[in-house]
Amino acid sequence: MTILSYLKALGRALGDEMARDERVCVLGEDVRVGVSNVTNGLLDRFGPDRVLDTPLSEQAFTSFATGAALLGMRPVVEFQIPSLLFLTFEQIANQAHKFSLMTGGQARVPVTFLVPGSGSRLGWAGQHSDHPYSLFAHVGVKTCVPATPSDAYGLLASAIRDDDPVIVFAPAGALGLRADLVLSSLAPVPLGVGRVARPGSDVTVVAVGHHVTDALAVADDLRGDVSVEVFDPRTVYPFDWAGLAASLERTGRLVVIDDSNRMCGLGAEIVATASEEMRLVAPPRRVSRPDGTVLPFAEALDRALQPNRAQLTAAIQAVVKD
Amino acid sequence: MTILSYLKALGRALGDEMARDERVCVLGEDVRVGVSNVTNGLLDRFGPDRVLDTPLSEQAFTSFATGAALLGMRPVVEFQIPSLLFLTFEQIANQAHKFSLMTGGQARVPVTFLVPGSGSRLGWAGQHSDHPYSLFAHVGVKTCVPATPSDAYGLLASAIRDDDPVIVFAPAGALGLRADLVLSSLAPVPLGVGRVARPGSDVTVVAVGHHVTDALAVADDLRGDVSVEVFDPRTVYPFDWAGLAASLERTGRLVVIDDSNRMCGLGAEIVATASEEMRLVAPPRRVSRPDGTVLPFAEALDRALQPNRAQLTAAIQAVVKD
Amino acid sequence: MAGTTWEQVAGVTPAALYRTVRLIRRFEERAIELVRSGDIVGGIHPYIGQEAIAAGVCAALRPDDLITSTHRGHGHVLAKGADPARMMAELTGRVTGLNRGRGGSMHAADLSLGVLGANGIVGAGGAIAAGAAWAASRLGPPRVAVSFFGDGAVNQGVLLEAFNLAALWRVPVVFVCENNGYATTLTVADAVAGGICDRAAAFGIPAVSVDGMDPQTVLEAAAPLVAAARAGCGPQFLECHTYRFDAHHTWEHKARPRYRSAEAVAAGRSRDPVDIQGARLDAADRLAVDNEIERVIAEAVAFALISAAPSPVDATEHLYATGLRPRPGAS
Amino acid sequence: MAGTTWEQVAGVTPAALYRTVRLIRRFEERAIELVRSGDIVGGIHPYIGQEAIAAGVCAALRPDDLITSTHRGHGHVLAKGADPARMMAELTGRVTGLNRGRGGSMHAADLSLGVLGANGIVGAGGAIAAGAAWAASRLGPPRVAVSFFGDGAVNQGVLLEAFNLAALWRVPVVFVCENNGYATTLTVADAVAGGICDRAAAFGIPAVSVDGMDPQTVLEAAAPLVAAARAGCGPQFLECHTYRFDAHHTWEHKARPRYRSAEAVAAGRSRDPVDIQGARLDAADRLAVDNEIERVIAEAVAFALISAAPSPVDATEHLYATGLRPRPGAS
Ligand SMILES: Cc1ncc(C[n+]2csc(CCOP(=O)(O)OP(=O)(O)O)c2C)c(N)n1
Ligand SMILES: Cc1ncc(C[n+]2csc(CCOP(=O)(O)OP(=O)(O)O)c2C)c(N)n1
Ligand SMILES: [Mg+2]
Ligand SMILES: [Mg+2]
Repeated sequence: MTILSYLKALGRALGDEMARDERVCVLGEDVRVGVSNVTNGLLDRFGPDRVLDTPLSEQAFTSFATGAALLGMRPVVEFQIPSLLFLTFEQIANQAHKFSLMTGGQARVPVTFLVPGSGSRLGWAGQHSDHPYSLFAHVGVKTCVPATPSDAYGLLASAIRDDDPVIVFAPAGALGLRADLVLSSLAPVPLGVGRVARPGSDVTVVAVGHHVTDALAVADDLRGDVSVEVFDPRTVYPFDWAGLAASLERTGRLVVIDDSNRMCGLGAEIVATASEEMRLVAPPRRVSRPDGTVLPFAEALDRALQPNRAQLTAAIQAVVKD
Repeated sequence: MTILSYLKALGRALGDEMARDERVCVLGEDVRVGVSNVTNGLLDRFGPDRVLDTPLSEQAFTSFATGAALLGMRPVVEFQIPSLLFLTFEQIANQAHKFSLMTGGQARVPVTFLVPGSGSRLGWAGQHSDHPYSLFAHVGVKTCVPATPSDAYGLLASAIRDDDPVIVFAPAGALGLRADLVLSSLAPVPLGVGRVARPGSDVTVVAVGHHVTDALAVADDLRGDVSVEVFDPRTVYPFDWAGLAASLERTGRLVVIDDSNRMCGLGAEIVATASEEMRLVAPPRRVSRPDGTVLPFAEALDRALQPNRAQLTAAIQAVVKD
Repeated sequence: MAGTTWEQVAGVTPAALYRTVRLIRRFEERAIELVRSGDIVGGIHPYIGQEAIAAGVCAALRPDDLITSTHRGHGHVLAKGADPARMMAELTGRVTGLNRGRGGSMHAADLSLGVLGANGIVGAGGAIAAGAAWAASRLGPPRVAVSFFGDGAVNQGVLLEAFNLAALWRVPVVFVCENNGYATTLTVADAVAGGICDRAAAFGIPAVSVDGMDPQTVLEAAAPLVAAARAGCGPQFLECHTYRFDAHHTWEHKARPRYRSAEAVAAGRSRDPVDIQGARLDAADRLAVDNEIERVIAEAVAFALISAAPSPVDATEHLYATGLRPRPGAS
Repeated sequence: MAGTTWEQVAGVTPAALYRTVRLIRRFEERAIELVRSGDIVGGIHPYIGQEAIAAGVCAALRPDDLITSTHRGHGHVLAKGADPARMMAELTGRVTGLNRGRGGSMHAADLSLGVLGANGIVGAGGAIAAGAAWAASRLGPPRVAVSFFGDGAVNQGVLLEAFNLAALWRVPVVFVCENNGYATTLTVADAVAGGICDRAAAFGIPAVSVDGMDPQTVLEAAAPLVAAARAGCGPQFLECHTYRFDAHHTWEHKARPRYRSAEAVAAGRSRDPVDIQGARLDAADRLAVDNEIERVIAEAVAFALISAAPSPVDATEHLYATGLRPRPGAS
């Protein structure tokens, strides 16, 4: 067994995929030095032709990657800040995502966008703390939010091998996680397949990214009183609806904890689809960021707007009472 | 009484607000000639200092407007294509929207973004047919989608007078509408207040933008069998939750017709919030675009992916059966 | 390199260049008729008047070279060798179209010919072309990419960023600016501070400006730039001065916005690339080309109009390259 | 105009310039200590080594002129006149901070002083500054806006677009590029094709490059540009060559990425703006300034640390200027 951190798992997936397929390359800011602690060492292993430091031209290097992907490369683009996805929204949602349909299936764009440290990084304030995966789920770009080191490895590997654009959000709240595992057990995790992180019978808690850890902790605290099933979708789009339906067949109750803004966030979609199509014996609940959240700088304010364990506990207790 | 078209109502609101407040100015592509048929005549009335033709630099002129707004101007920025909001997503969601909070309330950014012809313009294909209001509802930018000429006038006027950034989507499917009204009755319509477009007792249909017309037509067809209440939120963010709750108190049944992609769209939020907090005696339903929609060029394909009356009728019939 | 240039240019006969400009011209004239008749939905951005640029530049390219095009892209796609029949079928939204009817005028593409697509977003093609040329040359022998764009595009941030990336990484891309004096209704003078070539030159990109109305001139200017890019000299920039004879978009035929005087338009149309190149052929040869083109266009229209429209049940096909089908909008 | 320049420059004593650079230096040194002690959460981008630019440029401005700043913004905000105590309170997240603790290091702003804010997005300030200067001058007498940014920002599309807009519309904005040789770990040579001044000049913007280590030199270069902008000559561009003495961001103090050799850093630090300006004062005057600054900084830190942190119940206050309160994330 080896202790593998979430960050190292991402780096390992990159290295393994680059070794496996020479069409895989990495572009981004400071990726040669490896400022994000994901790409360190890749320059020495694979050389400057496959590990490219980009100027601060996110829009151009994003579409540059799209162009390279059109010709058969499988670029991985690293973004230092979640809101750089706002800056490149046109290039991702309007170009990379649309090429396959607009060309009638002639084009494929196997590009991966990696955001190490999404969501709040305490003290980085309003423009560095977004968690915009729901935006990409809405426009239909394949999007993963791994919760564990082995899923970080497996989902990034699958994203790189996928023939469509895929965004991988690595939440700041999960980067420090470590897992004790057998390295040889690391393998691609299929996109669109969730997992039951903990089985239970009273309520299904859908938890996204770093909140899976919170959900497991809360489930532990409540054991005895409430049997909580924790469902980790792993991929937020396409979503594992069958997996969720199966869990709700067992529990009939739903709580979602999701670091999106409430309005039109992933939590809304999960609650809406469950309410329309699945077994629910009580009204579902969401724990999310408030509508339109901009995270303030001061630590107490930043924390106050992020979903937390107390809110999740209260939501679970309310749902089982109903 | 006068016949007023939706397009003319937008132009009239602009002209009236510019006459009323000399801090109001208009920027955009081809606004002097008035290619969108909204800004025609403003150049002659208000001169080149207040009606600015911009180069194709959407990002810069969007933030230019933000800077002008910080100093007290009330700019109206016109975008020729909905996906130009993708191109300027950083400038709107990460700058204009965040200034008030990030400065601790020192800054206000009274800028209005107007998109005449949002959604499908038959035959304009994948990059000109988006309807991305749910994206802005998610990030928390005030967003309206007027359904009628008088609301087009009233909501645009309120957007211009509001001290926060506001986006006004004028659906291509509504631009041709005409209303027979008394011009002196035109007045600002408060943001965040919906209206019951048609009262009913069996089911509440929430319809957004041009689909309000569809909902009224379907309600008419079904009269006798089903009593349909049509609720037009008018502003999608902030949403009139009290208005919706009141309607559901009466009907207890909900169908949403919304030209967003399904996943994490406005329809999801409406269904989710109603399921969590409001009176529902049957599972709600949505009529929307498919997940991740890119509208194909061919007319039959374009139409096939837009919400339509047949789908709405079927959804209503299913909901009242449940 | 000089050799390459000479051979490239010499390899293209005046008749071949004439055929291309004539093909584009007649294609556009017929397409406009099909817009009027309602067979083309949504209208088009006619390329009429600018044919010399697509013809001259694409004549300097090899079959496996690449291009990115614009909203006004028919000329580029045809000049790079696309089948006029499948192109017309695309404009009329048929399954037999280049894009199976999914793209239409603004997204026409033929990846088998290196046509990475027209694009509805001004300035979007430059970075895509740079990435494609970089990748192609990394995976095999150098292939040059040409990115076409208008004078309006030089004010788009992403294109300026692409100039920098291409120059830094010495990517074999040739940026071709079709300066027709207007971005819709806005003049270059009111839109562009400084000179267009100076803008490219500021990134260390060799930039030349030529008469974009003469196909031969454009070819002779483009060939050495393409050769230089292929030889590893990095990106090159070509500004072609031209004039848009017709509407910005066919909606103008109805809306008639006033921004160019009748006199100005008449003056702009006085030099016609089709006639300029046609004058280089003797009457019989020119007539032969004209007749052949009439056949080609007639066949293209016939092919398009007899072809089937795609079926609504396939509306979400091709959304994902992996075949993933999205959830429908209504159950 | 020459008059203005002369007067502007003459109005600023060597002691005043020294006071500003010394204030910034000591503020940053203390702020780094507060990062180490955990009183500043999230770290900072230290301005140490670049003080001459903020001091020299802001000395050329009037009180009601405007600036936009960057992620490395403490120097600009202080040089424009912000209260060091409220600035330090902002960095430590207190209600008494310039932004009521909502902004922190990367968003410090004081609109009453024309400081439109530091900005976390590189290159974002240019267009905002242009719009602000345009609006201010439209609503009253001309006010000049200075937009500060680094060498990395000249590769950002929106900034290049802003150059074009400002030049077209002759906006009274002065673009100041702080070229410290690196964008985080990437050298200017690996990031910028062509010259930085050439890039601005291509938009028809007068551009000059100066030694950014000498406050007096910067002031003398900035004053005529500010005067020209105010006089209606349109945007101006100033490149200041400087060196970042410390980390890109304080996380480097732990992570220690290798991209500058110890020798290179030593060489870069050999010319210190504080000493360069300090040498222009006699020892007694310099000591007097130093003592005063020590008091100011000590008071600033004390004020910050005794000030209250905002209450979590107010976390969504100020989200909307109209006072709209968003729905909470959990009921
Ligand atoms: C980024 C962007 N902004 C605006 C538009 C709308 N639009 C389409 S073509 C056009 C003018 C383009 O001018 P130019 O680049 O000179 O090309 P031309 O039409 O003259 O061939 C505009 C404003 C667009 N498609 N993309
Ligand atoms: C658009 C954007 N891209 C990337 C980043 C992350 N980042 C913050 S500072 C920085 C380097 C900026 O370099 P430069 O503009 O030279 O300023 P300096 O740090 O040298 O003062 C980067 C890449 C960002 N904040 N914004
Ligand atoms: Mg043009
Ligand atoms: Mg720098």
